[in-house]
Amino acid sequence: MNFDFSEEQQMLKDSVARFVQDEYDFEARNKVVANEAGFSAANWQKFAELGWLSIPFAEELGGFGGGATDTMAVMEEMGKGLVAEPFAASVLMFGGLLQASAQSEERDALIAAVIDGSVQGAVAYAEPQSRYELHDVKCSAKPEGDAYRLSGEKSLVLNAMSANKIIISARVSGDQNDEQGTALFLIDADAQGLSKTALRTMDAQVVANLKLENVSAQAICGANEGLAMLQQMRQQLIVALAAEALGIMEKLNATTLEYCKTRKQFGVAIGSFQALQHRMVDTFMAAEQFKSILYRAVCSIEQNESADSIEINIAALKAMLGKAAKHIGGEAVQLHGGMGMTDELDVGHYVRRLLSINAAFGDGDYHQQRFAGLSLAS
Amino acid sequence: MNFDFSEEQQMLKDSVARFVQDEYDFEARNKVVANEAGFSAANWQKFAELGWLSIPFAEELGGFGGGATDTMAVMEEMGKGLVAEPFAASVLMFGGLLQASAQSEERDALIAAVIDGSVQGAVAYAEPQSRYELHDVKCSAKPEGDAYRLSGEKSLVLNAMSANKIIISARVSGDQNDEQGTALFLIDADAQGLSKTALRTMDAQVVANLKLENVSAQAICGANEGLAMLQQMRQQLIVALAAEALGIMEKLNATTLEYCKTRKQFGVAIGSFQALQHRMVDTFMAAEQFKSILYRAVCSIEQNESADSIEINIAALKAMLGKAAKHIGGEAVQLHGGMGMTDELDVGHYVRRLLSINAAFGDGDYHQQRFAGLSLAS
Amino acid sequence: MDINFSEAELAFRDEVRAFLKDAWNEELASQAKQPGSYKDVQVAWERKLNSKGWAAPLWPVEYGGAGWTPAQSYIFENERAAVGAPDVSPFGLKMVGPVIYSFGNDAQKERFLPRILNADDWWCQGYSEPGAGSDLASLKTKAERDGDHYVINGAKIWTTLAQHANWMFCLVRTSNEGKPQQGISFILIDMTSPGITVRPIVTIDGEHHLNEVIFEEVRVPVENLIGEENKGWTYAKSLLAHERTAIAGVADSKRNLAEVKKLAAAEVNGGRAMIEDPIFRQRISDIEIDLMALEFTELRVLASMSKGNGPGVESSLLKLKGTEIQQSIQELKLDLAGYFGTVVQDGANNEQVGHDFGDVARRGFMMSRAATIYGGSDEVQKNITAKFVLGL
Amino acid sequence: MDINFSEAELAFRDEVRAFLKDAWNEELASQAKQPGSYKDVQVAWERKLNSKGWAAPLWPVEYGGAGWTPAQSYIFENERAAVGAPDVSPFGLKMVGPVIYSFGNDAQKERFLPRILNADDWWCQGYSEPGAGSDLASLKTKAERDGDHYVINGAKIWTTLAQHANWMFCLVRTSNEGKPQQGISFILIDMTSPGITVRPIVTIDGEHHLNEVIFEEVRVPVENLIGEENKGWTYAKSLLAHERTAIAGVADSKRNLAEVKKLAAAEVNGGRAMIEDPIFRQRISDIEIDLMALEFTELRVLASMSKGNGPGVESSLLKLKGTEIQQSIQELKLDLAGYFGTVVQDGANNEQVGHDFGDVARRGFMMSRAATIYGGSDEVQKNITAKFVLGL
Repeated sequence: MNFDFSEEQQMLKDSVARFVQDEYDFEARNKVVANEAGFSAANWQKFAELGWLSIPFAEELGGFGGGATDTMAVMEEMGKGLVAEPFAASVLMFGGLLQASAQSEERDALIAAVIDGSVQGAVAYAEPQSRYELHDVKCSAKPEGDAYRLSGEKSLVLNAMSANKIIISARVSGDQNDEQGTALFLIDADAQGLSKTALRTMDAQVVANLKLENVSAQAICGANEGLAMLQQMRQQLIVALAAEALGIMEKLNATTLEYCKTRKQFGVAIGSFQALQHRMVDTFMAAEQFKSILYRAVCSIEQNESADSIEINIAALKAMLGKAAKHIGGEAVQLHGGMGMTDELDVGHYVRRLLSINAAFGDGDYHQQRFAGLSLAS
Repeated sequence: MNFDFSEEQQMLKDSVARFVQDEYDFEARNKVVANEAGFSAANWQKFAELGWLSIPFAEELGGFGGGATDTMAVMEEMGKGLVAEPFAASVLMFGGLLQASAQSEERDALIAAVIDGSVQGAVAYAEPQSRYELHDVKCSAKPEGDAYRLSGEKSLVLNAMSANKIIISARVSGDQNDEQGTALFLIDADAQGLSKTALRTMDAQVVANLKLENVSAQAICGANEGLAMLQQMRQQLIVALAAEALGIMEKLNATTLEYCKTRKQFGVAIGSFQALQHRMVDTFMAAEQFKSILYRAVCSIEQNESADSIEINIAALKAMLGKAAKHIGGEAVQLHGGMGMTDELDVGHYVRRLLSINAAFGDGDYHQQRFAGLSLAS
Repeated sequence: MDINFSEAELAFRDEVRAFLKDAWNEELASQAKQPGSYKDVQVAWERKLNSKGWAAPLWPVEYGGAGWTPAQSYIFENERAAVGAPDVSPFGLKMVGPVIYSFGNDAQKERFLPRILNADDWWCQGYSEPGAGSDLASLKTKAERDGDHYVINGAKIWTTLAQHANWMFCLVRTSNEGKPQQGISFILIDMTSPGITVRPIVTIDGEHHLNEVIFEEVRVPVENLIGEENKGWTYAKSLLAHERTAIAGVADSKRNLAEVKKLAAAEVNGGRAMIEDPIFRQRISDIEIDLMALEFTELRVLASMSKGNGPGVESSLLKLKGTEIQQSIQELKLDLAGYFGTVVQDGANNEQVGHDFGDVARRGFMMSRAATIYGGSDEVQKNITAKFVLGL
Repeated sequence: MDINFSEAELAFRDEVRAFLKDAWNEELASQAKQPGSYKDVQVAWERKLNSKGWAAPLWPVEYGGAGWTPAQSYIFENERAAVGAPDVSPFGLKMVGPVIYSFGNDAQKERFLPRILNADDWWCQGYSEPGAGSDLASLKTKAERDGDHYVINGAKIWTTLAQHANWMFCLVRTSNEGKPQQGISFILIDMTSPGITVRPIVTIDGEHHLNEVIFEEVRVPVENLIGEENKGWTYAKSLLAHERTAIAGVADSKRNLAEVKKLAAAEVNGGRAMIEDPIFRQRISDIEIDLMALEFTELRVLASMSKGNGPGVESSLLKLKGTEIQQSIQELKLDLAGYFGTVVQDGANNEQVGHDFGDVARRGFMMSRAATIYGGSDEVQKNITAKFVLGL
């Protein structure tokens, strides 16, 4: 029994940490996100050179062959640096779905291009009405020869403005809320009939709303396999985003602690006030408990536990993420006082990213109900 | 707009407070509850002489004609003294149902006997399986001439061992959980076919489980009116018990505050520790908020608001009672440390009474769901 | 016990309703939804109040007050919030105005009070300083006498809407002797004076509400000093006793919670409206019950004040509980917006975004975090309550 | 990252299961349900553990320990709790035993350790004193040297099960010089000595677990002193480093929560099982998720110790979170019992009461309140964590 990273994993983690320390301080990061794309293309090439873009891909596809632990190691450090480059959207989501789809020469070539950084991708699953349900899909796919024609709307698609290719969930059969009948399709980002509206999110990501009118698309899975593939992606992404969130929580707690040690009021450091001390013990404990539930979810994936057991752990992880994010983020702002309210300080930026992660793939309340359904039934 | 007691109400309140102060300190109270009956018959006669037993009854019935405010004034002081005499069970519950039942000479005579203290009553509504639902009734009533025969079980009936008469809810028609078909019946406490098992509760009340086999009974309401009468009784009792709970919360907060001001540890009064100060501010606020919601419920009754509006306020009151009771009770024990764990100190006795009140007529969670149902529907 | 309103109070309520219907009309309400309209709408609205004589109803009648009872204030607040009309900007009407009529000289009263009532000036507050937070008494901005002027050097921070202001009321240090509180003076500064720099501070909602105001050799006429030199702390503290009730924000919270319930009935997840979601229901009802209680806590304070008594110990809850509830409602709304609560709308219309309250929910949530920091942080409020109410 | 057990560990788990099946048999389990059986069951159970060599597995092998790895301890704890077998009584095996083998002399080791392992003596702990609470260093019970004896005067309080004990390990003051901690000695007292009075303290569950122990001129042979005079504080503190992991009570909480879920499936309100009640579901899942996390927090501590490192900063959570969870589970159970959670069963059978877990729920809830008070209150734990982990 151990919770150590392998030597390889530790090197990976250290390389991200070094990048953040040397090239991605708060000021540099603000410049990066001010770009129209919301990130730096130069950084992306550097990620490719450092091999980070290959992490989740199998070795036979030219990848690093990493698992949940590797992703966690990288994402925790990215969280600490509030890295804005679309690693999750392009590599983990888009790349992950590609890897899970049926093998083909085109697919392998696309994965190679993701790994070398020449292609970026995006995944469009949410719709204006869908809220957090992956199977709530109105976007339709009509067969036309070997291909399909997609029509409908997709909401707030991460990285859609920079992506060369986009994977879209669309309904081949059934009604809006049917669990069956949804498949995944690949389209070109400049396909005819596709229009995009770019928006920014509070954590400085560039996202886009998509409108599709008879857009030509290739299916990348069977007509009823879309939902299961999205659910699988959600599992992996929740772990990845939770690791990022852990990095953020640790950073926020450390920043707040440091502030309370140095900030003086009424003649003494505010960290000497017992009420604040106890509250910082509470946020410390919240982060440690969150780390533990993350480790639990990662282990359940790495040990190939039953699908049910993994789902329970993932739901528990995302449920606790919601609580811990609000608790730790709220205390970080409150204990920083007026300074915590300003955009000049990094605290608010970390807090907004945490809130954004809370909403991603369903918030804490949503997953706590999923958890209760799974755990109390068993 | 004012929240003052009338002169008459203030006198009533003061008379209870004086009784508690002069004759009902913790030691005296411990002797009282050590009696087999769980209270003092002499005190009961004194309550009659002081006119307290007449409070809820109409003047034409020989009563004081008091309303919700009068009951609140008395019960708050009884709470502070942890008065064990069965005022709620005999006067408010039993007397209240009698008063709400159809007028008759027997009824008026019985009310007169309740007022002069010569008769005590009890109300049996809960059953082993019923939990908090007043309409979950298995106990059956079979007509026999002008009277009925009751068979079934009733659980944890307050004051049943000392009562001369008992009101029983029983089913005239329908199935266990039907809202229709339940009526109320009056039986003699020494009726044939009635057997009682006496038990103590953690707040030192004597209660009894009843077994009825063909017990002769008189109906005191129509065949479908039982539930509405019990619901009406529940409203009044929730207000009364909430007032008692308020008295207890105020007493616990005052005791804890006093303890923290005098108790020294590490060389200083523990009340000087900021973390404890902030927690005592929290319990202070909880009691004040609870007082406000109690006032709100009392006003809604006194102003004859709509039945829905009263029910919403009552549900809100009981929901908040559950939270405040656990919060204030928990902190009182915790801040008293080891001493708070002992039965020698009064703190634990107050806490147990609070917990018992939380369970009475449905706990906080139960009423919060009722509240949500009523409030979100409107 | 009596919470019924009197006949006269009911008649007053009707008068308020009639006034609001006319004054907070469609045109003003829709103008208020436009970005950047804040100051114009406030000024227009406050002038309507002023022409009715209600701009500062709690001021003494001789200075333009309306002589309202606490019950009338309560009625007005509830009706105002119910139609969604804004509260007045506090800096002139609720803060500096009372200081001027209480401690200013006749010339100051004549010069400033009518302009405050008619929103002719926009005031800002110069209390906090960089690095001082809730510890006001440690302030360092210096005012040195030079003939008929004070020369001011230093900086103020968290100055709300200073970018709109032409006047600031300001605490400055005029002496270093005695306790820190003793050397503070209360002075009025013309914001167009040379030597003043207003530096914007963007807050975590991405907007510009706050500023740092820097003073370099700013000359202020001695006639702008309120009361006596070195007594400013006393004047500032007396302000805290004003307007105890509005700080709970009960009326606005009631309106916001009702809105959340309406939104939750329309927002659907997996075929079920969010108002049917058991966790969301419970969160709503937790807050609603607390708010129902707080409304009566506020009424208890009002009733006590109506009798001419002090506000009572329960008044210490008003800000602590009121802000907790405000924040919880904003959190509900943000969570209700789901993914769309992350979007910065920034000029895009609702159709482009695909949602109609995500952006306002995000901004509301973010700014609500300030409620427990500004105006005496939660921690300071609890310290004060522990000391003065609990005697610890 | 690897939480798989090794082959050897899996084999050990099978051995534990086989042992438990035999040792914690039907007979002992049903005896444990009888009121007043506590001591007899504990002694019988601990002797079975001792005959297997598992009474004190973490002691050094030379004194009778089993040489278990942390993983083995974890496995044993989980299996033990899963079948509902009790933990050993801590006073001999977990508290005074380690002090004796670490700091006692050979005669003391030979005299006491085997009797501890075999539950031949029942030990109690004399640390707290009336009026001293968590501030142990201020203790006043005096031991004065008189020839070959110490003469002891004073009182100890909160002494768990002193009514069963024939030995007490005790902190006494042997000097008033230097810091308060410096004049304290660690001594073993025969509870049958003249001058000892054991006064029962009934707790809020209505039971007799605790006592006050009063010493009047009690003569204790000098040979009962552990280590050096005035070094008792050091010995007592070293104890705190032992048994870091069991304090979280994860294994027992898992069992208790599983029981609550089972009970909630059977308890019905208005035709709906309580496990379908949305608020109750949420309360269960809140706790369950926290407990799932705490289990891994404990594993992280174990893994760190397995490598020979210290327990790590996360170990400070174990008692704080563990006791919070224990209390929450007891609260769930009490609420689940409804009206029947108020009943003091006191000899009545379940049929007479009409319910089968109300009484145990009430007692469990009441006693669980002590978990955050004894053994270093929550407040003290947080102070310590703030100081030593956060550096405040």
